[in-house]
Amino acid sequence: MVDFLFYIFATLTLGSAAMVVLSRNPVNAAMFLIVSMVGVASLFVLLSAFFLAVLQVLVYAGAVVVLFLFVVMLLDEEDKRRVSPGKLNSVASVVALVLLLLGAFSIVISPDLVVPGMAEPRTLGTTEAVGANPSEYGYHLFTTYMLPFQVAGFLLLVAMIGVILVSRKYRDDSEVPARS
Amino acid sequence: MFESISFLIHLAVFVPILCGAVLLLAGTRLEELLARRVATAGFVVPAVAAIWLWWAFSPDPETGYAFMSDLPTGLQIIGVSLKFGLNGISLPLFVLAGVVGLAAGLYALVSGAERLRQYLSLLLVMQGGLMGIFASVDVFFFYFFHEIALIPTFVMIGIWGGRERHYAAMKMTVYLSLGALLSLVGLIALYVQSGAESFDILSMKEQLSGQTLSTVAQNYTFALLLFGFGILVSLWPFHTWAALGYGAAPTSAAMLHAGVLKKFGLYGLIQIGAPLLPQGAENWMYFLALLALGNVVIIGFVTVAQRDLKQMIGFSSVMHMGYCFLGLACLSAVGVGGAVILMFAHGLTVALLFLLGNCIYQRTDTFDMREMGGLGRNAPVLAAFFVTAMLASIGLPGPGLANFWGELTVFIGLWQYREWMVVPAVFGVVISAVYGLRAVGNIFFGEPTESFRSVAAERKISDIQSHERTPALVLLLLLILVGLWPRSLTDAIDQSVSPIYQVTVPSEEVSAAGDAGIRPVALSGEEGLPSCCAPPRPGPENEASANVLSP
Amino acid sequence: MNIGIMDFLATSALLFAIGFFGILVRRNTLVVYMCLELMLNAVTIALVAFSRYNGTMDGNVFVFFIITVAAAEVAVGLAIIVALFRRRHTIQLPQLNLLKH
Amino acid sequence: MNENLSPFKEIAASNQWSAILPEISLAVLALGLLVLEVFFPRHRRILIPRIAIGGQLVVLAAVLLFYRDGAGFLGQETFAGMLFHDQAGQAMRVFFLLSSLLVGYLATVSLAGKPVPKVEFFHILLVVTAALMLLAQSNHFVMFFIALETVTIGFYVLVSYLRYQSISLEAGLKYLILSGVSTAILLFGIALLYGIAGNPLLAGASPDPMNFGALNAFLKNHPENSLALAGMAMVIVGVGFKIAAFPFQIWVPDVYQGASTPVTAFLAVASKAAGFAVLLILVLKVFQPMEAVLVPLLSVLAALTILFGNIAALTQRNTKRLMGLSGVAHAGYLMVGVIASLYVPWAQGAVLFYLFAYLLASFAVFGVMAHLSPEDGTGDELDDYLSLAGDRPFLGAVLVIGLGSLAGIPPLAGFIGKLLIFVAAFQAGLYWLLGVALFGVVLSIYYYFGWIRSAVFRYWKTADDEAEDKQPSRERREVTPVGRWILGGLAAATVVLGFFQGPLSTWLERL
Repeated sequence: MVDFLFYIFATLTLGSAAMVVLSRNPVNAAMFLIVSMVGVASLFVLLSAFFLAVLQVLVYAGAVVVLFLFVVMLLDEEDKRRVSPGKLNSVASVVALVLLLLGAFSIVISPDLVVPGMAEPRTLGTTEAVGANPSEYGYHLFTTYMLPFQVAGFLLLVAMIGVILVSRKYRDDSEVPARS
Repeated sequence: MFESISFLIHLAVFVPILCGAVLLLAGTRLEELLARRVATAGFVVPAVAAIWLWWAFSPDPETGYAFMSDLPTGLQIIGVSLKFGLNGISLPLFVLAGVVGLAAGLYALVSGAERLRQYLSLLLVMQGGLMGIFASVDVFFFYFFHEIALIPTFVMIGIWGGRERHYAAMKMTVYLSLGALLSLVGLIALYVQSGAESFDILSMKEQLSGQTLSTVAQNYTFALLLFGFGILVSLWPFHTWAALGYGAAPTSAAMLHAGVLKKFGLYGLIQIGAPLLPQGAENWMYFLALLALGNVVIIGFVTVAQRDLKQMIGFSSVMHMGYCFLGLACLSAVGVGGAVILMFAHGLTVALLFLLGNCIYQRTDTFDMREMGGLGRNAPVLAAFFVTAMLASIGLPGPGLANFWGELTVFIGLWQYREWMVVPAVFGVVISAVYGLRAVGNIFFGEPTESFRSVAAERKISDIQSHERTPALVLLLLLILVGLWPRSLTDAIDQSVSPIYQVTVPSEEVSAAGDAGIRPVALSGEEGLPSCCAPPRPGPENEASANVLSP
Repeated sequence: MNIGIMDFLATSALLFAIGFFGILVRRNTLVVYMCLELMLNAVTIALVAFSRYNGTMDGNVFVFFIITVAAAEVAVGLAIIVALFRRRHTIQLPQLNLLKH
Repeated sequence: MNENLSPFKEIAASNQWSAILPEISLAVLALGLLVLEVFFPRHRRILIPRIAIGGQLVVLAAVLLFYRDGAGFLGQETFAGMLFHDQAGQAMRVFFLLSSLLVGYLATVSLAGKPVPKVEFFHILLVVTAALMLLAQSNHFVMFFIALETVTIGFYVLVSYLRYQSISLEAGLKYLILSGVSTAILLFGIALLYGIAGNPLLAGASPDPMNFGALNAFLKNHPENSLALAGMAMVIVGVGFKIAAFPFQIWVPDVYQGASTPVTAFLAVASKAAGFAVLLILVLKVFQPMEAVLVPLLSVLAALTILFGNIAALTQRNTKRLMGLSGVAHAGYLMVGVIASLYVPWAQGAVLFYLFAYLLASFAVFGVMAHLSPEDGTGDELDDYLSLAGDRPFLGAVLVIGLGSLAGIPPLAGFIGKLLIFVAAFQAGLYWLLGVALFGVVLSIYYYFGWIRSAVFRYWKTADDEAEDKQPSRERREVTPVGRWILGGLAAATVVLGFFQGPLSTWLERL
């Protein structure tokens, strides 16, 4: 059953990710992105990381992609002036993709992963599912990861100020012609 | 920390640099007269200090150095500290730098260059660097001061230079930087391989006397030094920057560069390269000798073809570097000693020639020798100066000039090394005579040309003036002094050279140098070149070479 | 079940590759940005899987941080894209070429 | 959760906030600026940048006085292993404070009269500086990542700060996308390392595998594990983006050109130095067991970086792009130093010395640029420098000293930096790399001197030159007395460090 679910979710994630890349319309791409994010969240559930799964759906699917959708709608750029990537660029990209896939494949079949106990894929459940317990997150964030947690606060503050700076209109905000 | 009067070296190095910095920073806030006085002080101090040190020179018999001093500067982690001292090889060049600097400085003071303060300050910095090169016992500072002296040259050419100055400045910059970098790598290689953990020449020597480097390492390292320094000394075929640069350089810069700075590379090979890497030196020397013959013969012909006086002087300086290289290539006390004397004498001569060349230019408005003629009638004293300088440059024994002794000893050394090489080398003297005497004839004798007449019609052509005469006399006097009394230098040179470049020459053969019975001495093989660090062997051969050097 | 860490890793690597490929081929800045998010998601899958199989919390906590950072990055990025669109009226990369000398 | 209580106390005890007091004061200062902006009346707000700079000065003085030797935390881990305080970290603290002070000064020059808010610039500057200081002391991948991202996001905003200019926004976008990719690659590398080093079935595995020490212990047992190697390579790629090593340098010319001069200077100096501080930590303390793969990888990257940077810079006419590409070349030399430090212990000090020399020289050059470029962002072409030395001798002299030091010409600090790195490289036996570096130095002399020639040689005009010259239309930004002191001080320090390295080198020797 779990195997079956995994294949469904993995296919869902990867398939819609591919559609993000392939779809011509940015709105469609954003929709597929949501699906892909939900797929990732489901994989988290399979890995018993329930808290992260919820977070993934809330933050990514709920906030980030919706933000994307807003912007896509706001810009309302009809893809009339479609620019197809140059021939060289496409070839290079495909080569890069093939190389990446090969790399990914070689990592996955890497003999180093095949260590005693791992040659047989360990079934979920032999180790404690530490990620399932939300209080674990709180405990770690406020003990071991206290400092990064605080710094992350500043990171968010800087991002917030940055967004305001870049997008706010000012009284003296006259268009200064750029040099071209 | 200071041994006896060694502080004079610090004065000689740092007073000019400080004066230069003062002139540069103060700018127009400094009154003209005061600025001139500061600059004069900056030029006089090193010259006086150098002469004084020459007078008081008595090296420590153990190390061969005198006036040692040591100031740490913060790079002790790689064994660098500011060590000054003089030995018999560096002393003549130190004196040369001081005197040529004085002459160039005095001439620059009256050159009437625009933005005189900046010009003088650059010249002063260069002067300080030059004094530092030859006073440094630390290889790092040896290189460091060279660059301090080199950088102002580029700027002076780029700003105060003549025709094609931008191109010349750029070409010189790239060429000389390349040469300097190659030699820097060579020096680093020497430092790392010696295992001395110090850039001090003496401790490197000591370290290398214990274990000799493998032949391969010596070959590579010496090649780096040879080509790096070779580019800096305008070794054929890496000479193309020289005539172009000197042609464009303002006179004082050309005097300092051709007279003193160019000797840096040779000095480096003689003082550091060959003694520390005897095997590598020996393996490369035949090749070096061939290139040096290229300098003498090929550049000799190129010089003959020159019509431009300044270019001709530039090329002739390239050519004479060939003799110095030949002297070094012998790797014998005679040859190397001759090379050092020749470097000294040539430095004075070429500086004098550049100075007089500019005097001629100011009277004829041209450097083209085809358009000159008959200047001797208006300026007989100038003519006398120029003829003397030219004769010295050719190396004629005439009025007791030091060049003669230098070339003679080089030829003797060369005869012992490879007989056949003496033939093209002496032929070079003939070539020098051809272009030298022809230049004298073109400029001073014969009928005045059309263009010269028109210049003479416009204004009165004066003879050499006192402000031109003073620097010229300074140079000439030293040249004649050493020419008449070579022992004043050769004793010191010999003391330093012979322990390094010992040759197993039976004393009779050398003392019979005047006779026809000289046989070339086999220098190849194990016995030919003893380790540089073997203790000086007292004995007949040292005295013998001393005899050769001090007629 | 037979699903092991390799399968999760493979999914992660594939997702990463798809995202990277998208960045290379797409010319619409917004879609490029979405592909960036795909790559980050691939990393989170790998981290959570490793965390699960190694039995340590650190990977999960790291994912927490990554999600935070990604959200912040998206906010700043979209603000810049919007501001740029206001001035240039395009978000296609080949047309954003003022910076070629 | 009862069993967790005692480790909780233990970990809480390791949260030694006093160890990072300098960073905290910067962060508090940054928050204070925002508060001041709200409460200050309009005409007083001009004081806020001064308060920011003054505050930084106080912090710098305090660090030099009390934290120069780590304030008793030297050689200790704090915050449950998140941070490790060593001498290099203290040096980098001073480095980042110094560069952010100078950026602050350049900003007061460059942003004056531009229609952008000033206070936020300083706020972000301070936060980024604090994050950089933490980054150079981080000892754990989570800390490393968060500090790095704080820096990066700060830079997104700073690069696109002149938001009324399309080129600034465009530069911001390019930085954003390429930096995002590098972050993703870095993260994947960290994930792989975490996964393999945390595997309880492998020897030497640690329950806290993202800690640098623990990871190093694991890698000692498995130096040839292919997953770990892949992770290492990906982490190096992520850092390579920061230091602009080839082939991750593609963002450099565009972003440098589009950003305002102070930000370009900050990117060129602080961001790059942070990359190197991190690279030194990673190479020496974490990936050192993988030497067999690491050294060839870094060597090839370093050689390509040197060659690419120098060759690409040869044809540049825009000074900011030139600084960017020559900065790529400098990254190459520094990488040579990093590789050498695997074999020669003091080479780490050489790298730091080089960074300090680079800081002085770069800020001298960028300082001149900030005074020359008019408000519309033009004036960065080489032709705009023609006859600079004649018109404004002070700026000309500072520029020449800065460029000379960057080119590595004695007697300037840059030469000593290069010399130290070359000696170290020679001692480490990196001969071919040294050859490449020398070739690069010769090339670099060509373009740096081309710039100097534009600025200096032409001030002596002949009739021919006069006809050739386009007369640059230059708005004059007068150099204030303070500016004279700062720029003059940078130039003087560059010269003095060339002669006398005393205090700095003895401090860096203790690494």
